[in-house]
Amino acid sequence: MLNRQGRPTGTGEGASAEGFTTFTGHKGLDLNEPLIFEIGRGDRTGVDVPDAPKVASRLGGLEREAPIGLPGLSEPEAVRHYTRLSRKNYAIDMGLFPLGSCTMKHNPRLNEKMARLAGFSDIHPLQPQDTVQGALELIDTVAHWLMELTGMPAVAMSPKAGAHGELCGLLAIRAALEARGDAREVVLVPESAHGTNPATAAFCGYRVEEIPATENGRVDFEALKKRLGPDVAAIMLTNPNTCGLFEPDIIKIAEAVHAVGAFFYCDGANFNAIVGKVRPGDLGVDAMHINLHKTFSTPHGGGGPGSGPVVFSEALAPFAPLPYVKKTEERFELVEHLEEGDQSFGRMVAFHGQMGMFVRAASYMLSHGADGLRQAAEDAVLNANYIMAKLQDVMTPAFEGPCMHEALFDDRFLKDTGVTTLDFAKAMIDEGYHPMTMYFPLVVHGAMLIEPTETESRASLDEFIGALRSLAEAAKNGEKERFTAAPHFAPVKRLDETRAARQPVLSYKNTAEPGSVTTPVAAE
Amino acid sequence: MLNRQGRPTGTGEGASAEGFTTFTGHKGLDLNEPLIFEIGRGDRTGVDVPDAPKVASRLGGLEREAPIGLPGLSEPEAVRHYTRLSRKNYAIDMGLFPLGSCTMKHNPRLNEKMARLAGFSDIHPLQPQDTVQGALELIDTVAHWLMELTGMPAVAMSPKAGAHGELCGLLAIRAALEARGDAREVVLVPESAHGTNPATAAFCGYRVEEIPATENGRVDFEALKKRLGPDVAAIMLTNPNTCGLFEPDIIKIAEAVHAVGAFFYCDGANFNAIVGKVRPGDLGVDAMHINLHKTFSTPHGGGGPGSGPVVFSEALAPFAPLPYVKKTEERFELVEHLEEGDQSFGRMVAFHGQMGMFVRAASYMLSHGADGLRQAAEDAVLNANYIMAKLQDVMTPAFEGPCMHEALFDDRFLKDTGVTTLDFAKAMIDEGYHPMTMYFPLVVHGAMLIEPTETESRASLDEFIGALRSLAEAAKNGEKERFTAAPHFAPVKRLDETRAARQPVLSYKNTAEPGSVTTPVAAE
Amino acid sequence: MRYLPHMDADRQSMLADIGVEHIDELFRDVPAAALLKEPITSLPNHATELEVERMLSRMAGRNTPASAVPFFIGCGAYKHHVPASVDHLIQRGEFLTSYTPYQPEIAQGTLQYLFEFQTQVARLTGMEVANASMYDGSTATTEAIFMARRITRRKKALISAGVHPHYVDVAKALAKVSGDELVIGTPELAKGKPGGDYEALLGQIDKTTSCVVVQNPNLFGYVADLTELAEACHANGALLVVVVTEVVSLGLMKSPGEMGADIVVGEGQSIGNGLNYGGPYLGLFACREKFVRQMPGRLCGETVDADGRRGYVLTLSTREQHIRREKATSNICTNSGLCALAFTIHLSLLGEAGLRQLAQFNHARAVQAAERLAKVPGVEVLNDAFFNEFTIRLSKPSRDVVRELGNRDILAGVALSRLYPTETALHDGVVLAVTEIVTESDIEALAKGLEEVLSC
Amino acid sequence: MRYLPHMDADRQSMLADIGVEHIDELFRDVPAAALLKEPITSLPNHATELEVERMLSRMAGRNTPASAVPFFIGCGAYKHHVPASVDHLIQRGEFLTSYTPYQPEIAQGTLQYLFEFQTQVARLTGMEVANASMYDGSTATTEAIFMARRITRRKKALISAGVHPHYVDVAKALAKVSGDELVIGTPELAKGKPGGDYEALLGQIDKTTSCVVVQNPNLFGYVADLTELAEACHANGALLVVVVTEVVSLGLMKSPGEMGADIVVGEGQSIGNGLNYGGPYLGLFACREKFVRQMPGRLCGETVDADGRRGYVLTLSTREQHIRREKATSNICTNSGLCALAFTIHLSLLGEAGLRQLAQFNHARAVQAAERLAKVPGVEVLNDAFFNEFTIRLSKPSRDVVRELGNRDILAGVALSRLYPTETALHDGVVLAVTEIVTESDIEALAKGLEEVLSC
Ligand SMILES: Cc1ncc(COP(=O)(O)O)c(C=O)c1O
Ligand SMILES: Cc1ncc(COP(=O)(O)O)c(C=O)c1O
Repeated sequence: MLNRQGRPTGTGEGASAEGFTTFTGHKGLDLNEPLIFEIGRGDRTGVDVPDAPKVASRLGGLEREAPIGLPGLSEPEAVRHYTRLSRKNYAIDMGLFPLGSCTMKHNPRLNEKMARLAGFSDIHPLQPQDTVQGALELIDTVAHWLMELTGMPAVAMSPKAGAHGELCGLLAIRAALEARGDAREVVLVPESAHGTNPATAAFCGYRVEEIPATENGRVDFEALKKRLGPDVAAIMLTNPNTCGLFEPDIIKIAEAVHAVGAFFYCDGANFNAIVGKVRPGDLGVDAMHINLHKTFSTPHGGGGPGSGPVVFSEALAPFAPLPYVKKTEERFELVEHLEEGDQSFGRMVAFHGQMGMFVRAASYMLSHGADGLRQAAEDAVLNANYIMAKLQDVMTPAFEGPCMHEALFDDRFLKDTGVTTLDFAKAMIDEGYHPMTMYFPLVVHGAMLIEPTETESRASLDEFIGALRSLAEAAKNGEKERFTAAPHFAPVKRLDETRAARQPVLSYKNTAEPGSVTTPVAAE
Repeated sequence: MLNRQGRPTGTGEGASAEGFTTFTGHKGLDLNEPLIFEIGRGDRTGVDVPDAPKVASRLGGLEREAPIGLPGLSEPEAVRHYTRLSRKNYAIDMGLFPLGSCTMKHNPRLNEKMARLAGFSDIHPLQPQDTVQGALELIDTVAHWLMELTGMPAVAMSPKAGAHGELCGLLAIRAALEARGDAREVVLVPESAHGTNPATAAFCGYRVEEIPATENGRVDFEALKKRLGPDVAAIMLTNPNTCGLFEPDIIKIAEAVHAVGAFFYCDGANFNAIVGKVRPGDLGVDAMHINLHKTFSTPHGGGGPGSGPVVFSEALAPFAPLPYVKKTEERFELVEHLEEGDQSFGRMVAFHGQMGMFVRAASYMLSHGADGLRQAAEDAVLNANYIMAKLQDVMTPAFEGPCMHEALFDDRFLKDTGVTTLDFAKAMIDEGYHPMTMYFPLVVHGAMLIEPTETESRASLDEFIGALRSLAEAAKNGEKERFTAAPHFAPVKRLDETRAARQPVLSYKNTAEPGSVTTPVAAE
Repeated sequence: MRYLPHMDADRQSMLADIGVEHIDELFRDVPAAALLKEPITSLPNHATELEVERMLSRMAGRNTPASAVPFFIGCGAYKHHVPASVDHLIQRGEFLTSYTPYQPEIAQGTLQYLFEFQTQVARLTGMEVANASMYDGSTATTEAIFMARRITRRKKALISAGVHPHYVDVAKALAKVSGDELVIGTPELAKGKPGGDYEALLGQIDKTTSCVVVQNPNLFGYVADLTELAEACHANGALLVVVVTEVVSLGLMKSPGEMGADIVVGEGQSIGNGLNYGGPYLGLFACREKFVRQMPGRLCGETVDADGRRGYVLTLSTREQHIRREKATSNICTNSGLCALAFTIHLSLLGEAGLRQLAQFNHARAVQAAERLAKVPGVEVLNDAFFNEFTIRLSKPSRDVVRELGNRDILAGVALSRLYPTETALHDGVVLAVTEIVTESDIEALAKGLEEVLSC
Repeated sequence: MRYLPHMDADRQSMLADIGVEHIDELFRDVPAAALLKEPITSLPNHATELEVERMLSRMAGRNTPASAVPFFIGCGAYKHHVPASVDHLIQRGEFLTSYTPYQPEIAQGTLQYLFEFQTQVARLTGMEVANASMYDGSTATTEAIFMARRITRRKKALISAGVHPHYVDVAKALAKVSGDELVIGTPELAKGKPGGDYEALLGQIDKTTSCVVVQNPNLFGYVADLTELAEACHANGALLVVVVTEVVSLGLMKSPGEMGADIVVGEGQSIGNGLNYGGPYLGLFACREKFVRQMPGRLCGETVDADGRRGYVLTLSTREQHIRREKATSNICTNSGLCALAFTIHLSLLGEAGLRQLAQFNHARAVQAAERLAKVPGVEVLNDAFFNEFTIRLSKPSRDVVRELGNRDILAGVALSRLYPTETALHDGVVLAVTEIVTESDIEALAKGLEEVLSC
């Protein structure tokens, strides 16, 4: 252990393999890294600021006296810190990332370059409109593509992510219902829905009722029809659904929903499977959000930012939120305020939405074109079915028949092996893969939802399939340790999530030794 | 092993640790990666090119018929390939990189950003001069800084790296000698000199003679004086020298050299130790190259590009190469051709040198300023001496007394341990460090030349020192395996360099299996 | 297509492996009438990189970047200099192309920076805990109002007249459906403290108040001590929610926590993030530890791995939609991870000393500007106290003046009519932000420009 | 200073640990008179990022970028579109901030791409081996001449009139000291084959010739079959050295190897690298395997590790300065690693199909341009055969015409007087390069511009 002279970094114990333990705890290129609070210092800065002009303070006596407790790093230290941290992540750039429902496709670098053009990145949302005509044109361009691709007549660009788009959709639905004096109470959501669907409905003051699935993983149309009535404000349906299946009754469902005066909200998280192949507008959808960070490949960024524009039917268009861009003969105009007679439900966000994501999406759309987007959807579906076909003899598909862009398995193939879906996922880490989405959708036991996306080559799929086949066989052959103790090769071993929740340590408390574990203070 | 379905990647055998072997050969985030020739395909491209206009070919019948054999990757495949490869490298951004003589200091990101301004990166070297006045101003600015910092009256900007700068210096010296009708034959070079010094002298048609070092690691002034004579064209001296020591007799040396009509070429690779502290012009230097990629932090880029401008004394200035920038009242002018009466030895390179590196160096110089550059030199020297002070009891410093910017050790402390300098270096890899420069300079047995640079924090130095102390003690304690089998934790084990040289395989020959080892064809 | 690895031959043989002949057999569940037979013809086909770059560069070229002109626009988004290393680091593929760290063992990079981010935000705001980010300041503010309702089980929120009107509008849109009652102040261009309605608020707080929401510095740049307000809130069992849209101010000013805030929300764009015409931005959310189980959004916590080594995971997810569904504290899922990364990198580069200097410079430059503008005939500086933003009243309609200065390539602040089209009493006001990017000659250009425009 | 981690207190305590009081005690070997007591006063002190960015942006703003105007300049450096992913990838810290892979176990990333690069270059040029890069095309050419001397033990090199004059100048400067004799052709604007002096060369080759150096396409864009020349060289025991400055041409044209070259050198800038006002560029160096031990520069080779797994190392270093010192084949050390990376990334993105299409497009666009310009009164297109570059003869002095077009924001090629100030016979010639960045309307603008300038 490094102690007399050296800064003991990272996590205490030295690393060992093949009988050797390193003194530093680093292992070759696998480097430990303490927290900035353990490296940085309050008096050090990596940013030079010129001396402030001498003036009499006008802060009104509000000067801060107590120190804040912010460590500073010089630029070399900062670059190293974040480089080292980054190397502890898995990412699309490193390998296949089959996280179902999340569409971890390649993020083209052109998009990043375009988003950094000063004319897009360095303009203020409150600049005079004459100085941002190109920005408004860009927004208008993306809006146009979204409307054409969905066959819907209106789009709200400002929602900040998928869940925010759902909110936008339900707010418009509620406004539309209220406009006709028809307050309704219930939103219907299938069991298989993503958590954001019920959460959004509840956030909007609706009671959420579940509608059951058939054993084929589709909405039980008969059950739905039975439940529909004048108290139902809307149905929220994902299509293709979270089992990776297209809802064959979708048009009938839309008709039935409309028949009782309700609206059809479609969760468009899986639009990537059908873009250019099916226009939701042709299915009777009233509102649908589109995750630009999924279908249109704006990067996921470790958890955002996303962007969730919502397309609307004629019925809902008047209730769409502010602001929006209007194209007149001479110019583009940003409409920020309600005008006399407007029925918009109001504003969802300060300013005008995720401009940086719009630029990336525009770059993606223009690059692919109508033909490329369609091809991307087809390839996404092809890849998922290829995986399904190649794994169905060793793993257990949750449902029969072809899937759309993701292949859903359950854990029957692990029966009596002592290996859980979680263990199986962690063993995939050792094999060089990010695990699939686990335990979602809830309608399937021990679900494993695999979404390869269209940007994986056949060779990449074959390697992945080979790895999963080998693992499935190993599980059946009783190699339990391989799974239950996995991951063996990740930067850390399996983490104790229960402890984290029971004894939450949510911020750094200065402790004695860099790398040491915090004694939790707030026990549940 | 992955075989039926999967693409067997990388290096054949699966990875193992703690008794486990992965099926894919990957180990968590440590991912194998085959060659592009094993992944790519000739019919696939990651670049869309528009269809060529239909025209009648005017190639003169020189159309290529045979295939070239170039694999193509889609962008997702390419990004993944190079990302994975990059992760097999050590770099300054990851940790301390004490490669003596190479000055692996932090490379500020501002420099990269500035070099990419379209006004610098997207201009052609043969554009009309009116359209590149800012570029000429930039070159002039860097030239000005270099002259001020060295106290020398002229500078040639075009040399492409340090060794190219040496060539520039010797060509000017030769031209100056010839101009006075004084052909000389010998260039004197100390034993400790970098290999490029004798190589350059020989390239210029000089006979190289070595001058011995004292046991303090300095030039033996008496021996030198004895050797000087009318056949000596120049001496090439590194200062601070490659042992990390300032030559105390430097001014006397310069005087003695000048006294016999010879020139003093100074290898300025170590200028970073004295920039802002000492001006080579004050020492009697006639020509000196400056590695912008060392002292001025333009990145090393895995082996270049560098840049090696050469400053000249009055005596040599007239012989400096073309082109150069001249500042007139109204504009900057690029002089590309010899004019009547010019004594320039001619041109070293197409166009005008490493513009991209000049921009980075300008950004570095302006950022540091005169005060910051001086501080950087002091900190570089401080850090090296700190390491020396903290390690001298467990390792064996090659010479006594303080050093400049690098600390030189020999291998006496490894005596009778069965551990060589090479083994010791490889064990450092396991501890998370790039090894120091080994076996150079040649004047020291089993040399270990440690250059921490000024951009390492004290904490970083302390951790490094701790690691080296522990290793030195381990070697003495007989833990031989730790060293001789090192590295244990790198992406590959120790590589067989002898085999590579005996049976050279210098390009890929399509073989059956990705990842398989090529059977060497050309045995020596 | 450069982004699609398959060739047609691959597709054919993969279809054969699947056991179908045509791709559309995999789309068999799509009602036949809805399956498009060919690419949508109203949109162009694929384009080369060069073509796309040209199309988008043309659009970008039609906008005036903040860096290109004297620039004084703020009101919730601020032009600060972001070090080059920030943008370099956030573009590392391991950050850029990963996602929410659901698999912590291979997401320690993201998780550790989130833990560091949370700690920085908590310290900066004077709170005990902070979450891993929200969409932006406006949505974070609405979430805070709702959280206060859950904690106090009261529905009435008092909103200061100094809160950014967009933030208020967002809260209004949601309050309509959530059942929250919002009592919203009307801003006045009061001399000394524009938008500073704290007296009025003090009078309104009662036992039915869930929270009081104030912005500090407020929209008009006015800064105030909130201690008394906090005490009044607490005496009535209400919470004080403080909104900060210019986080750089926290380098120089007392933190909301020191003044008694219970929840602090804010817009973090100022640190690490560019203007981006309004997004993506970064919602900050911090509060007292006792409220943590009512917080919205992701939380990262420390734990240990199977070998007892320190590590990080997402935690307390029983608050969240993916576990609790309709009972979740919020519906948020994807948030602003990469913006949080940019924030935490910039802030750790600044450190305490750098942030303090930066804030000091901003304030001093703003004071210089205020003093210079006060000398322009027809300009009245309204704020007594401010950080880097203040309000002036002009002798002419502000929108015209701002537009005219725009024509002269001076982006001279926000005319209040833009934000409050129906509050005509505000229409002679302009809010100006003065950050470290403003030079003395920019100030001079603005003053001269105003002199000319106001005098003609 | 943002780049220096020490604070003064660190410095003090470290000095104490070292056992000295003042930093200058560590500089004790510096003659007292030469030790500066304070920072150099003729240079400014440190500056903030924002200040530096402004200073450099101002300079950058005074240049006209190629992308901004119709652009036809070539002659050894070419404006091609480089995919965004190339620049992204070469900026990964692990590539950017590493160095020559002296420690192969932690440099497999660099070594593997060098091995791939060498293979690509060898295949592209039709050679068996290529090295890991030289500084640029001009220095690579000189090295080739010297290598031919070492192989043939002859000193006379014949250099074609079509070789880039800068390359010739570089060789001349070094030949002066190396003792090589260079016989250099004088270019003529011959109708059909400008600079194409192969007939003359054929007559000059004899048993004292070490090598013949030709450029293809040559400086004037003229392309020729070199087979006969190669045969004549080989019949006389001389080597054929082929210089390629526009490597994109190799996507469409017979490789030098197919035509019998022994050594192929070139400028690799065209692929993966920007114009950068002339540098850094990328010297390519390839040859027959039998000559490998006379090659200059680094070579990467395949080997195995202690477990028998494939890996890469630098090899055959007994040719190099750090081992062989004055007996080395060259003094080169630092070369063009990162430019080679950019090249190999771009080329692996292109692949065979993409490179072929790109070359095809270049050629077709150039033919369009030649056909259009041929119709302009006062313009004569000289080349029969060309790839993407050709020479025109004007009815007026070319330098004036090019300058006048420059004033109209058209960068219309290289006036030959710029490259050959003393060869007045060439002064009505202009060399134009036409790559994929040239649009039809650019060609039209150029033609119209020429029409106007030549007719007035
Ligand atoms: C089916 C589904 N719906 C909604 C969402 C929510 O989208 P976002 O994370 O962008 O808010 C997701 C994303 O995870 C999803 O997969
Ligand atoms: C002392 C010394 N001289 C010369 C050189 C050669 O410089 P370059 O590699 O830039 O050609 C080096 C670099 O390695 C060096 O360390």
